[in-house]
This record gives sequence, C-alpha cells and structure tokens, in this order.
Amino acid sequence: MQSGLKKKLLVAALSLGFAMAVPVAGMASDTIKLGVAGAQSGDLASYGLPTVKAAELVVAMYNAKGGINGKKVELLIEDDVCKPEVATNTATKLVTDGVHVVLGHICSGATKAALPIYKEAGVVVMSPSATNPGLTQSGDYPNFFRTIASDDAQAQTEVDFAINVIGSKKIAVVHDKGDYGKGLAEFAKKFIEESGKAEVVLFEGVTPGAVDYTAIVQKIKRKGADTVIFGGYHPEASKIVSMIKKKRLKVTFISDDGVKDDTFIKVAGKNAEGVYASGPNDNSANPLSTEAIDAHKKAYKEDPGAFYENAYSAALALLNAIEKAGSTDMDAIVKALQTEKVDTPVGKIHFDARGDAVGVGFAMYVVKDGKYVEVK
Amino acid sequence: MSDSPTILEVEGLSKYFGGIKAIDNVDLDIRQGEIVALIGPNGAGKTTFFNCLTGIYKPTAGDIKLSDPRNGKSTRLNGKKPNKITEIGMARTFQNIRLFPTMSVLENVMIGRHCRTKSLIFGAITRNKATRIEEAQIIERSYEILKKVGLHRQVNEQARNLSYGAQRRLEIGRALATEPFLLLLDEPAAGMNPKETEALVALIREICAEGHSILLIEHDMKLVMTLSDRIFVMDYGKKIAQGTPVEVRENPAVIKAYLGEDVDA
Amino acid sequence: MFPVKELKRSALISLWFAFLTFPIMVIKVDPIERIVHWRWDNMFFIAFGSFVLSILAKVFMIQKERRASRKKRKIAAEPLIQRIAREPRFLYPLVVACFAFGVSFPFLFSTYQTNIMTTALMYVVLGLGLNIVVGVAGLLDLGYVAFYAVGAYSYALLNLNFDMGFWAVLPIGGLLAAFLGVILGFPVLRLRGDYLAIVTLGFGEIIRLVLENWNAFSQGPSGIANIPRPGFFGMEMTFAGGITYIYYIVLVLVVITIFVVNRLQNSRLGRAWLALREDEIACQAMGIDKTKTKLIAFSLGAFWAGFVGVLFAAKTTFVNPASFTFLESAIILSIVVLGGMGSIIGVIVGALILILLPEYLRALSEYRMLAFGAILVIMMVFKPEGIISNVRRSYKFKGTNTPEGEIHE
Amino acid sequence: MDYFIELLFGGLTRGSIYALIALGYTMVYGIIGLINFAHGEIYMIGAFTSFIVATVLSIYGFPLLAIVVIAAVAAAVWSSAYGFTVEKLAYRPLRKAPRLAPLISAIGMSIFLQNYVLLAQTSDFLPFPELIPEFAFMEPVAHIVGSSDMVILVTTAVVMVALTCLIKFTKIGKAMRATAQDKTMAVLVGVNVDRVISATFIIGSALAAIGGLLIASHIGQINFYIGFLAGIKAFTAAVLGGIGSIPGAVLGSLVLGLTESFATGYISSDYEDVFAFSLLVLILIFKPSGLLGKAETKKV
Repeated sequence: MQSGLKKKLLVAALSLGFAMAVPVAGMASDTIKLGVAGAQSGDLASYGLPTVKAAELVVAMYNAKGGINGKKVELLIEDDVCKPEVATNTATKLVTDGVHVVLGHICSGATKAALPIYKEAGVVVMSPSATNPGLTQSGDYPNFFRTIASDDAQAQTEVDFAINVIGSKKIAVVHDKGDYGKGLAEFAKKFIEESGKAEVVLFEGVTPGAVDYTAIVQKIKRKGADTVIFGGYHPEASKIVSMIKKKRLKVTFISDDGVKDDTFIKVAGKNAEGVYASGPNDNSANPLSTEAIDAHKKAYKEDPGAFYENAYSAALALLNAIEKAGSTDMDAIVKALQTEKVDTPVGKIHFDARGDAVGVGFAMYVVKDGKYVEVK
Repeated sequence: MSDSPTILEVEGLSKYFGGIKAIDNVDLDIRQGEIVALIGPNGAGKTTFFNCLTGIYKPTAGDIKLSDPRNGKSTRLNGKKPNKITEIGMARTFQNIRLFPTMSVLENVMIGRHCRTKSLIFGAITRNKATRIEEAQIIERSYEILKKVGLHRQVNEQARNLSYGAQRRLEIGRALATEPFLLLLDEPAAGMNPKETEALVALIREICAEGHSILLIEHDMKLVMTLSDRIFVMDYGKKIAQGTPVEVRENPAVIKAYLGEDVDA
Repeated sequence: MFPVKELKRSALISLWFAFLTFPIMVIKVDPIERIVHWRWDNMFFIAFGSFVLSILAKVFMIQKERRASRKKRKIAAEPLIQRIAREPRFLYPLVVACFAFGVSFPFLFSTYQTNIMTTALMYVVLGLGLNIVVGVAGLLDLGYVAFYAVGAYSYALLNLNFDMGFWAVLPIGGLLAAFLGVILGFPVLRLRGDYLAIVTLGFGEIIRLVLENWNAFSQGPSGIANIPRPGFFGMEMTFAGGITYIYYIVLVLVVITIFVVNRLQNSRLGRAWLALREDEIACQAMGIDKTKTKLIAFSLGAFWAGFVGVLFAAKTTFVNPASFTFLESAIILSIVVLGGMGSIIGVIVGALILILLPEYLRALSEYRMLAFGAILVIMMVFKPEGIISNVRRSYKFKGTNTPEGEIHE
Repeated sequence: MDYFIELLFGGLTRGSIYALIALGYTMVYGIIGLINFAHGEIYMIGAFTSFIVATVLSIYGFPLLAIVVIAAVAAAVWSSAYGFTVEKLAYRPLRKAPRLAPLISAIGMSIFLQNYVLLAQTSDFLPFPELIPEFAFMEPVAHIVGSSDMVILVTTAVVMVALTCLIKFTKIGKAMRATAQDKTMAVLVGVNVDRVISATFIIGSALAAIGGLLIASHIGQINFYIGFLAGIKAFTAAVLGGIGSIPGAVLGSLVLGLTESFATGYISSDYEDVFAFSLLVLILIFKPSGLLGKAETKKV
C-alpha cells in the first residue's frame, strides 16, 4: 500500500518536474551583477585570485564614477577550485543569483563544464586565462569570449620564433601535464613537425610540485636539444630554468603566456635572463597597464599575480559592453563586444565572431636585466 | 575402536621459525570416534602443532592427511588455506579465545554456518525464497547448537559480555556449527571452575557420542586422563610418548618432562 | 564561576599561539622590493582570539563532562536518532517524510539548490558504496576515486567513440569499475590495514595519471566535453529541466542503494564482512574465504563508484582528470567516518554535511576551506565515533517455538 | 656513464629529501600508529618560516652564514611548535578513538594549515633566497653534481647519524623505542607516554623543517601547496621501507628517489609517479610489510 503510494507520488512528481522545469531567471535588478568564477582555494588558487582582485578594482573604479547607466556594479565571487563538477555548481549558483555577465572561469576544463549552463541562461562569459582552442573554435559556445590567446595561436608564435628567429634545429618540448601546458605543447609539437625545419627530440611532461627536476634537464641535455619549448606556468618554468643553469646547460628556453609574468622573473632571479616568452603586445607603454598595476600595488601592497592584466582587461571589456549596449541582454552584449573597441591594459581590443580578442596581438619577449622586453 | 578408520594422519611434521625448531618430526594419528589429547609442558609446541594442522602456519616439512569418515575421501592438508581445511571438516577453538566480541552469541554461531551455506550477493539483495529458507535454517540450527552447549538463554547477549567459561563453550559451539568430523580444542578448560569443567567434560563426551572425533590440548590432567582414549606427549617440539592414559602416566620420559609438576593431579 | 587557574591557562595558551603564528601571521616579506611588513595587529587578534576560544572550549568541556556524568546516572541514554530508528512507528513516518521532502525538493528550491543537492545525493551513494568497503568490511581504501573515474570515463569514452547512451552505459560503467576492483583487489587485499591504504592511494593516483598522460585514449588533461545528459524518451530539455531530471535519477539511485546496502548488511555475506573486520584468523577458522569475501566487498564498493561516475559525467557534461584527485577520495572517506562507520543513516548525514557545507560556506568566501578543515578536525575531536555511531542491526532470536530470525535494532 | 651518474645523484638528492620528511611519518606511525597526513604541511610551514626569516635577515644585511644558521634554527623551532600543537589539538583527544578518526582529523588539519598559510601569506609562488652558494671547488663537476645536491646529501647523512644516536643512546630515544614496542609496558616501567609522543612530533617536525629549507633552496621557490605532493611521496617512501622502521624510511626514500630519477631519465617523466606507485604496489605484493618492516607475527 505504502510503496504503491510512493510510486504514484514519484510518477506525479516526475511528470510535474518536466512540465514546469522551473525557470529561475534573475529578476530585473537595480544593479549590474558581475560574476567572478575561478579557483580561489586549493592548488590552483594562485591563478584565480588575481582575477578576483582585478575585478574588485575595476568594479570599484566604475562604481566610483557612478556605475553603469546609473546602476551600481555588484560583484558575485564564487570559487570553483578549477574542478569541472564544482564549476557547474558555481555556474548554477551565479545564474540563480541573477548574474548578468561572468568574468571567468580560470581553467579551460572548468570553463567547458560551466559554459552550457551560462549559454542556456543567456549569460556572457569572458575568461582571462582559458586557452583551450575548442572553446572558441568549436562554435559550441557563442556566449564565450577571452582576452588571452588560444593555445594554437601561442604555439604558432613560439614555433615560428624558434625556427625562424633563433634557428633552432633540435627542440625539446616540455609541458606540465596540465590542461593549459600540455595543450600548448601538443600544438607546438604539431607545428614543428609540420614545418619540417626542425625536429622534436623530446616530448615530455614534468610533474608540477615535484621536489627535483634534475632528471628532465639531464634528459634535455642528453637528447642534444638546442631549444626548449615549455608549455605551462611560471613555477615549473623557473625550476627548470634554474636547473638548466645549475647543470651548465646552454639551451634557448622559450615559453608561453603563463610564464610571461613578472613573478617568473622574481622567482627565477638571474636565471631568468635570456628566457623568451610569448605574450600580448608590449603594453608597458600603455598607461592603462601601469594604472592597473599601480592600483593593485596600492590596494594590496603587492605586485599582481598571474593573468591579472588579462582579467583587468576582461572586466573592462565586459562592463564597457554593457554600458555601450545599454542593456544586459546577451545578444546586445555580444554585439557590443564584437563592434565596440575598448581600451584595456592589453591594448585597444574588440572580439571576433568566435570570441577571441582582436587587437591583443602577440609578440615574443625576452628577459633582459630583470625585465621582459619585446623582441623586435 | 582400533578397527575404526584413521581420519587424521600426521607424518614427520616439522615447523621451524628461523633456527628454532618449534615442532620437530612429530607423528600423530586419530581414528574415527576417538578423543585424543595432546599434552606437554608450556612451550612444547602444542599450539604451533594445531596451527600447522589448521593451515595458519605452513609446515616446514611433513605430511598431514585428513580423511572424511562420512565418504572416505582423504585430502593432503599441507599448504591448504585455513578456510578450506574447515570446509573439509576439521574445526578448532583457540587458546586465547577469539570470538567476534561485538556480535551476539547467536551471530557468532551463525558465522560458523557460513561454509555450509551459499547465498551470495544476488540472494542477499532479492532475499528470494531459497535465501529466506536458508537464513531460517541457519538460525534454527545455530539455536540448536547453542542449546547443546548451554547458551540458549544468552542467545542475544553480546559475546564479550559472557563469562569466561561461557565464552569457551561458545567457541566450541561456533566450531560445531561448521559441521566438522574432527574437532580441535585448544585448552578448553583453561580458566574454568571445577563445576564448569565438569559440565565441559559432559559436553565433550556428548559431542564425541554424536560421531565427532576430538583432538584436545589441555593442562588439566584430571580432565585429560578421564576423557582421552589416547594421549600424545610433546616436549621441546618433539613427541616423547604416546599411548593410553595408563601407559603415558607411567612413561619415564613423560615424568621427566614434567619433573616438578604434579603429573597425576 | 570561572576559576582564576583556568584564566591563567588561557592566557598561557594565547601567548603560545601568539608565538606560534608569529612568523606566518605577523611578518610578510616582499623579496623583490625587499620590504618587510610587520603586521602586529594580527598578533593581537590571534592572542585575543585564542584566549576567548580556549575559555569557550573549556566551558564546553566542563558541560560535556557534566552531561556525561549525568548520563551515567540515568544509564545508557540512547541518542534520539537511535531510538527513532528502532521504533517502526517513528521510523516509517520519518522515512516517508524524508522521501516526500526529497521528491518535492526541486519544486521548493531553486535550480542551484537542486543542483547541489544532486551532488550531495551522489556523494550519499558514493559514501554508501565506500561504507561497504571501509565501514562494514574494514578495508581502508584511499583510492576509491579511481573507480569513480572509471565510471565517468566509461560514459565519456563510450559515448564519444561508440555513441552509446546514458542508460546503456550506466550498468557497463558499474561493471567495469567492479572488474577493475577485482583486478586490483586480488593481489593487494592480503595487505594489512595501512599498507592497503597506501596501495589503494597509489592505485588511485595511477589511474588519474594515466588519464592525464595517455592522450590518445582519454584526451589527456583537456578532458572530454559535450557529454550528453541522460535522455528522456528523446525529449529536449531545458537546463533546469535537465537538472531536475538528473536529480530524480540520483534520488532513485539513492533509494535503491539504501535498499541494497541494507539487505547486504543483513545477510550471510554481511555477517561475514563484520566478522572479518573483528577477527580475520577466527573467520578463516570458521571456513570463511578471506580473500573472496574481501574481494566481493571491494568490487561491490567499486561497482557503486562506477555507477555514480557515469552519473557524474552526465551531470557535469564534461570530464577531466582534475576531478579525480586524492582529495576526492579523502572527502568520501571523511563522509563515511564522520557519519559513523557502518551506519547507513550516518553516511547519509555525513554526505549531506560534508558536501553541502562547502557550498553554504561560500558566504565565507576565501575562508571557506579554512573553515572546512577546522570543522573536520573539531567534529572528529568531539565526536570521534561519528555523528551516528554503531547503529548496527543484529540478529535477535525470538521465542523457542518458532525459530525465526527477526531483525531488530 | 656521465648520464648514469647524473641520474644517480639526482635520485639520491630526491631520496634524501623524501627521507627527511618520511622519518616524521614513520616515527609517528611507529609510536601511535597514525598516518599523519598533516606532516606534509609541517614541512611546508618549515620551508615558509625559513623563507620569511632568511628574507628578513638578508634585507637587514646579515651575512650568509648567519642567515643559514638562524633560518634553519627558526624553521626547526617553529615547525616543531606546529607539530607539537597539531598533536595536542587534533590527535591527543583522539588517542582512544576508533582507528580512522585521527586519520580524518589529520586530513582536516592538512586542509586547514594549507589555507591558513594561503590566507596569511600569499597564494603566489615566492622566490626562495639562495642559501646554498655555488662552491668554487665543485665547479669542475657542477654539470653533474651541483653544490646544493652535495649539501643536501651531506646534511641528510649528518641528520640521520644524529637521529640514530639520539634514538640509540639518549633517555628520550630509549623511551621512544620502548613506547613503539609496547605502550602499556612502557607506561608500567615509568615512561611518560604523552611526553614521548610530543617528543616524536617535535623531532619529526624539525627534520621535516630541515628538509623544507633544503629543498626550497634547491629549487628556489615555495608556495603554500608544496607540502601536499612531497608529503604523499614521503609517505609512500616510508611505507615502501616498512612503516615504523627508521632505517626503512631512509632506504625506502632512496629507492623511491632513484626509481623516479632513472625512470624519468631512461623512460619518460610522463609516468614518473606511475612508476613510483607501481614500484610500491609491486614491493608490497612480494613483501607485504615493506623492505625493512617487521614481518607481521601472527599470534594465535
């Protein structure tokens, strides 16, 4: 009897569930809600927290000016630990809270897991750091934008530079086994092989956080590589670079945007000298860039961390698009992002139809006297 | 009795721990329906002998052969796992009681029924008719055994709350539940008062009368002398004597081994 | 009132913490600009905070002791939950109420709440699965997440390569995980407690590393995206509808799991597991095949993890190796221990607390994980046997005329 | 041949670091049978403390030798203090609790300490000052064996010898051995078990702190998360050698370090950790109590 009742209840509930499917849309609010999602705790927190700070500073700046079209900007900061399953919760929470645009997520995996949810809810997402090519190239995510180059674009820049400028013949491609680093390394390998001008003598991953990188460096030496292309972030890069110097190895070290970070130079110290890295066009002359960094130093008494400028730019681009569109409607924002150019620390940018930033421009940098300078 | 078939035959059994010869070339045999005692001073290697028989230790050398009187099938036990040996039909109790302390008295005996029943995952989940019948039989049979060992009034008690003597009897009950034809008792009377010992003697006799053969290690000489058909004596890992209680009692080697002890309590 | 001696003790404790946290809390250096920030205010907060906390802890302890001594006088005041669980007339209405609440949940709360409740319920199932291994059979498994990963990747890969649907893969994922459990369990299950723990931990890491490195097979760290949600007679569903649908699937799975786990615990097999946990040697002497019995527990646990893994992939629509780290195993194990080993209700409560807690702690923003770690420690210190301890059902014999096993608390 | 020697030294360096951390695991396990998951965090705190102290001193212009000594002492002192406090707060109340309760408490403690350092300091990577200079006399072989490798090896060896002496000859060492063998007996003969356990945590933490300082200066950077992987690896090493055994922890660490180094060198670093864990599984299958662990004596 009881179980019969249970069954009936279940059937009733199920059918009701699909009939209603509970649309929980954000009500028209009197603030603009900017969501910030990314790793804010756990091992990858150092890549997510700078974005939070960038968003805080940009929002404070906008609100000090009186907000957007008379509305204050409100921040909704949510942690996703860079895990896909948490990212879906984060995204659902933001959508339920009525977010209008989202700055994030940090890791490509988490971004991929979260995007369908935002897409459904009509929320524009802009990542400062998710570089997986599929995010823009697959066409699956019309609501996605980013202020960082995709892996293939960066890899192409690096490989061209190595082969044509440095004249590398034997290249060791090393990565950190991560979403970002390995993706990039694979493209680099592919492009090197396609060029036919150099060979990949080593393709291997290192374990982030391992206590010693001697073995991989010795292997690079043994394979007779003249160049190392590293895909990954600065902590591993600085460990490898230091070990290369310690082992008296003479190779050219080329890396990516994850390494073109002042923290890399700080951590690697004098070992960083001569390291090449790809990154957005030189913006040290860009007053916005200096402004953004100074704001951070003033507010947090330390230098900004990874992807700070990308995040700062993304926040500016998003808020600018809302302002220009005069609405928080997805299509209007998308249109504004694609047509309205905006001044940001990474340059005067707008976005192409796929969501990649146009006008960021990529250049190679080299560390010289403790600073990244553009290679002309 | 001498014409009954031999059910356990141990030949040249040895067990070395490093350089120590815990058991050194011991022979022993038990015939169907016998009560055989294994005695010897502390450290003579009796419990090690049990552990070799029941598969807990792997013997260094020697042969152990167990023959089921019910069907005449005989098996070499060397290298067999303890649970296989129990399945073949030899069960044991432990010197330092090893019950399942937080399980109830009934459950302890029910565990003994494990190797004679067979429902598994499917049966457990669906609780089909066969499983229900089997479970009911397990409980019924366990209760009968508890009645036999005199614990049916404490059936729902936790095993660790039983008195020492009752725990020993529960161990015997649990071993009986595996339907052995040979029962190994390791100091069943240890820690019992005279009244309890008396009840134990009656119980062992009853078990034996039901067709179980018994091999027991015991220090209580009175019990050994009244119960046993034959006695084996070990000292320093070697067998030093065997025979009927009377023969053993008068054996000079035994007296020497027990020197200073009251052999004939 | 509070004795002076205790105040002195608290003062000492606060001094100790001021000293202890001095380098980390007070000094912050900028190694590049070569500036040292001395944050003395932090030291004051720490000293003051630890003073207050130590007094509060002491007061709490005194009260706990008082309660304990009062309890002794009243003899065995059973926890409320146990009494409820024993009385069918309380238990059944409660179960029905819980179930009704569970069924109506998506209508009462937002999509976000439904979504995290779905996650929590998935962990209920994971917890119940691991409970068979750790709580019931007593095998410490620190690599449970490996089987979870196998389930998730089964769906992702079978769907990607062979276009198989959710319902077809659901049993396959479970079986693959169980099969892997047997393969791993066979050589390692004879290891003693903590050795088994590290081997399973290592195994969990191996699975994750293989998924991370073997690109041709698993697409490596970039993961597999666009995994379809479970279909419902080919109907297209909105996102919220999809969440609600998965919620109900998981809810049904929870009910099935509770039913099955409950039946297993009260069976011949369940008794053998319990006995095995208490005394392996005695168990073997009773004719229980140690390896086989352990293997069954191990692979059953794995089966459940594989099952939930498939659901995980369907819910997240994306899998990558980052979801299957050791921390995940640790969380699932915490659910089992925190809830109360071997207790079904305990595991449910544990899962709800541990999974919903970090979500509701979002209000604390960056202090979220700090609070989570602290709560884990505090809960263990004050309730080491778990929230719901030892509510084991045991067989009781009723009446001599009708020898029939009735199951009671 | 050069390559082999390079890998050999790389492996030994790795192994030495693991050993310094693994000792803490194995000592704690030997005495209270707890897998102290927070031990990796103690190592991280040691590294952080030495980073802070060394950087402050170098800013104030202290000479290198003074910096090294003071940083090492400070790291050892504060790590010990953390180890001691963690034991008192999170493990002591659980002394009589079910076996898994302290394990969960340790996992909670590990999460707590990680986030504590994250919040109090920074999430970012920080450059660790170069405390080990490049010795001139090492220059001819520097491409094979670096100065820091040498310092790590020598320091580890010295620490091992000192620890062995401590355990063999001092009163507290004897008390520790007694407690490890039989806690009840130790109490009966008048050993203050609480004090012995505290001492174990203090010594283990101090060793981890030395390891933290050495490795941070070897690789030149730290952040709040370094304890996790190092902790897991050291724990693996301790089990490999036979957990509870001090020589076992050292041997296990060296074996693990060498395996990783050679596997990376001759096969691939993609599966570096896979090799490490597979080795563990293999060894435990054939030697269930680890390399030097006492075989389990079945008392029936």
